[in-house]
Amino acid sequence: MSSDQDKLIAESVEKALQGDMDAINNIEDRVTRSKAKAALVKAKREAKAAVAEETPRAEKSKAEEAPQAEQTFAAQVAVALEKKFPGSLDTEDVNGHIQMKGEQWYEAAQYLRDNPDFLFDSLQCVTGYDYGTSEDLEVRYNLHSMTHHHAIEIRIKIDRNDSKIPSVEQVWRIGDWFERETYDMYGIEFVGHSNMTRILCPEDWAGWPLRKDYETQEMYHGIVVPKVKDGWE
Amino acid sequence: MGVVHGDLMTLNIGPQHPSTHGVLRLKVKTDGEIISEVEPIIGYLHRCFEKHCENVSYEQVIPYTDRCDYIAAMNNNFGYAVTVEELMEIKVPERVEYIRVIVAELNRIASHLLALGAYGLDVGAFTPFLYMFRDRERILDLFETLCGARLLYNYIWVGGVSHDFPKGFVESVYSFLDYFEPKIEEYNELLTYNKIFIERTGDVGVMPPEVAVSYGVTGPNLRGSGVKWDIRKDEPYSIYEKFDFDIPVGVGEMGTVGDCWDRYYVRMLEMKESIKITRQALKGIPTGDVHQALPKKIRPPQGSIYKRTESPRGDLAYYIVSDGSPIPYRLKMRSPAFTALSVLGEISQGWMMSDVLAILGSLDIVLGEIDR
Amino acid sequence: MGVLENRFQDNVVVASMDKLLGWARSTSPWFFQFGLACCAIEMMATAASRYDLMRIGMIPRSSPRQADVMIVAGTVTMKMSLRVKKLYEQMADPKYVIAMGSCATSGGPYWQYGYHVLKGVDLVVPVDVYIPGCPPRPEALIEGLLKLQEKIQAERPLTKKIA
Amino acid sequence: MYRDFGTIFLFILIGIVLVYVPLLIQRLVAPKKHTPDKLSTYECGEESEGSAWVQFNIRFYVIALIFLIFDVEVVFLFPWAVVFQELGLLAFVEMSIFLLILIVGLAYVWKKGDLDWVKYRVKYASGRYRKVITEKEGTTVGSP
Repeated sequence: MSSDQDKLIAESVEKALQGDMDAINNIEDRVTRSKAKAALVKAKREAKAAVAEETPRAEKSKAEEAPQAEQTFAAQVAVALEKKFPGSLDTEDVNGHIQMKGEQWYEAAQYLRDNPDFLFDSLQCVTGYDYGTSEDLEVRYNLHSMTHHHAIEIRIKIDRNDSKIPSVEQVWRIGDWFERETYDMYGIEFVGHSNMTRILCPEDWAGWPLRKDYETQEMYHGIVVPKVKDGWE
Repeated sequence: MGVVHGDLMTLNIGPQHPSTHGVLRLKVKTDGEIISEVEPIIGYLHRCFEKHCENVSYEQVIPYTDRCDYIAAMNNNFGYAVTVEELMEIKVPERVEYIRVIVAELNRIASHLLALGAYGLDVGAFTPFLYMFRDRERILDLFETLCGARLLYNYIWVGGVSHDFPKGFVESVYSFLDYFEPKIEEYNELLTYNKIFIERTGDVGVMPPEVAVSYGVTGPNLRGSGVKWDIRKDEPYSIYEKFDFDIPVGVGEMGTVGDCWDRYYVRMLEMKESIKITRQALKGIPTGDVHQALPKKIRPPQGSIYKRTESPRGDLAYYIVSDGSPIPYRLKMRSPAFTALSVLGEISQGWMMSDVLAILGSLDIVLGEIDR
Repeated sequence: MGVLENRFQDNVVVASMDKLLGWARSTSPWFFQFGLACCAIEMMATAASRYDLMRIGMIPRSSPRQADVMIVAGTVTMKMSLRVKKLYEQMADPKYVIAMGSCATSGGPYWQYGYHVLKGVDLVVPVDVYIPGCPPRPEALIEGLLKLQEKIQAERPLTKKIA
Repeated sequence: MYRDFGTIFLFILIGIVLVYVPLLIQRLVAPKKHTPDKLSTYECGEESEGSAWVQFNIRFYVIALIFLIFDVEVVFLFPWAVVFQELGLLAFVEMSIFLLILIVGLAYVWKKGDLDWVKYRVKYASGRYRKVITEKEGTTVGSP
């Protein structure tokens, strides 16, 4: 009985891959149906993995044929940045974001905002990032242009111990609070910021909460911070 | 940069104040009446949302997104679910898309009702608050029949929704919409065209468009300043491109463009648009199984994503970095009320004490979302 | 303490005076508008038109000097806990505290990873009534308030406390 | 005639009783715990910084003076208005001269600009707040 069961599963998975799910749904016996579904999910994952291998090959081939022609938008911004500030880009591969060095970030930010064909006038989001307990930190800026409706993400790696990065508070006014929050959570110092203090945690809070190696402090002004479990559970 | 002569004293419109919409402290330098400098101090409701997201699995994050913006919990779930689905390339069945739009727009109406009612309170009109809460209770009844909760729903999951529409739910939403449509005219007579309200909010707290964009202000506050920017139209997610609705923009009817009255009136018009969208969605809702695309184990592929949705307060965006494990590696929520509050210091210099509270009320902030 | 407070042995006159005082104090406890988070929205909904709080005689007061009951509605964070303590001290006696919602009771859903969340408001202020729920329904809040009124009525301000 | 004084006396007596009896009960029964925290100033839960005894802007004083003058004027008007019919034309002329002098005072104050309450500079002023600006560097935006 199991052989035709597998046949039934195999062909219903084929049909499901083409997209019509009811082939699997109307199998009466519950066990085979769940087996069929599992097989379908496995098949899908293999299909995706196979697709994933081809794309880099495809991309590489595409890059060789027409390196300049229809690059992604991020690549154009990267090229423009490299031309304006030689040496400011960290790595060359641009898949959706630009990796930059921190030194010329303030001038690059101003350039990105004032350049007529970029016009990134709204800083959407500043995200602090921690690669691991002893690796380095990173700040990710999502920029967006209200007029051209395009967006870009810029990442800047910072060393963990002396984490300094130029502040873009003068370029986008909202940077003021975003950077204070990133400072509050990760301890990244934004050089040139007007009021570099904590914004969410109290001033006398110990440690940088979102770093991976953060331990909660025991007491705060005489109040026990961690959960006192005895007597409860 | 004081704009006022005479000595200045520092005053705290502190964490516990009837018109700060929660626990926000405004450190104010004033000469007794005119305010020369306002510094909003936040963090009194910092509940470590992002630390929780780095320790709980993707499904467990959803109740925390509810509690960030507790007035529009559905829109927060919606934003989060859409972001994770795009990260995992899940295609959600058509019926779920329609349900999500209906529920999100109803929650937008409920959120605007609360914002406008509380704004009437800030400016001194007590009865509109009671009228608007009476109608908001009807929406909460609908949500109660749908998912059992009044305020924090945990309803929109990654890949689907938790419960399908109960029997007769579509008819009750229709009857609510028909009941609610004339009520907006009632609010207009009650508050919008009230002489004192216009006197208190017209020309007060003007926010020029370039200041709004530089401060990252979005949503009804930005549209009040005349900038036509709405994620549902400009960067359509889910199935918003299927519905035709227009984006109300401030035109300076009772003063200049971008004053408190415009921000208030844009929200009132937005409620009408939400009714229009809900009606079209109700008409076109297909049948289907809502639990079909719910993944057994949410384990997104490696990578990061930044996706924006339109919550009643503006651009609600999630930046999720996943390392392939069922627990997010990093999740940052870009909260619209955070940017709306940052502009308060800029646009309320030189106004009187009561005007600053009117400006704060018109920005419609929620502290749970600002402090995360 | 007041001149007559805790001065008398327990007898029929004092007991009936206590009952009168308890009734007088419990009929209209004005609550201190202290909304922190999501529970505050439910508190507003309770005070609004459908579940009207005014029928129990509770009027929202925004200054601690005029309030009898402090409803801690929402998550108390570390930064806020110092202010909660200060505001409780500034309230006029006799004062009562209601911890509304599981956040105020024990830290709620934030107890495990919430480094900045106070695990229960009773670490800083004495609490009279705990209301579970996240957020508790308006009916639960009203039941909590009635429970508080019973507790106030059962108090014996005049009899001497046997220490 | 004496009966009237009797009622007034009763009226005052009841007034005093209604005020002082609750105060007496309160002193007897209300708990009194004067802790230093309770006596600290209430500023929305924060410690107050700096003192509130600042030098206030002069306009508060000027407005108080103007109010005083016109308040005293109204006090003189009341008794006159009560017996206005019996007094005949002469009283009317005297009172109108009195009013005229004060109206001249009002015109002077109005012209001098002491009545426009506020002289301040709004950062983004427009509409009806535009004319309020006296300093030059106030940025104005939008149509008047």
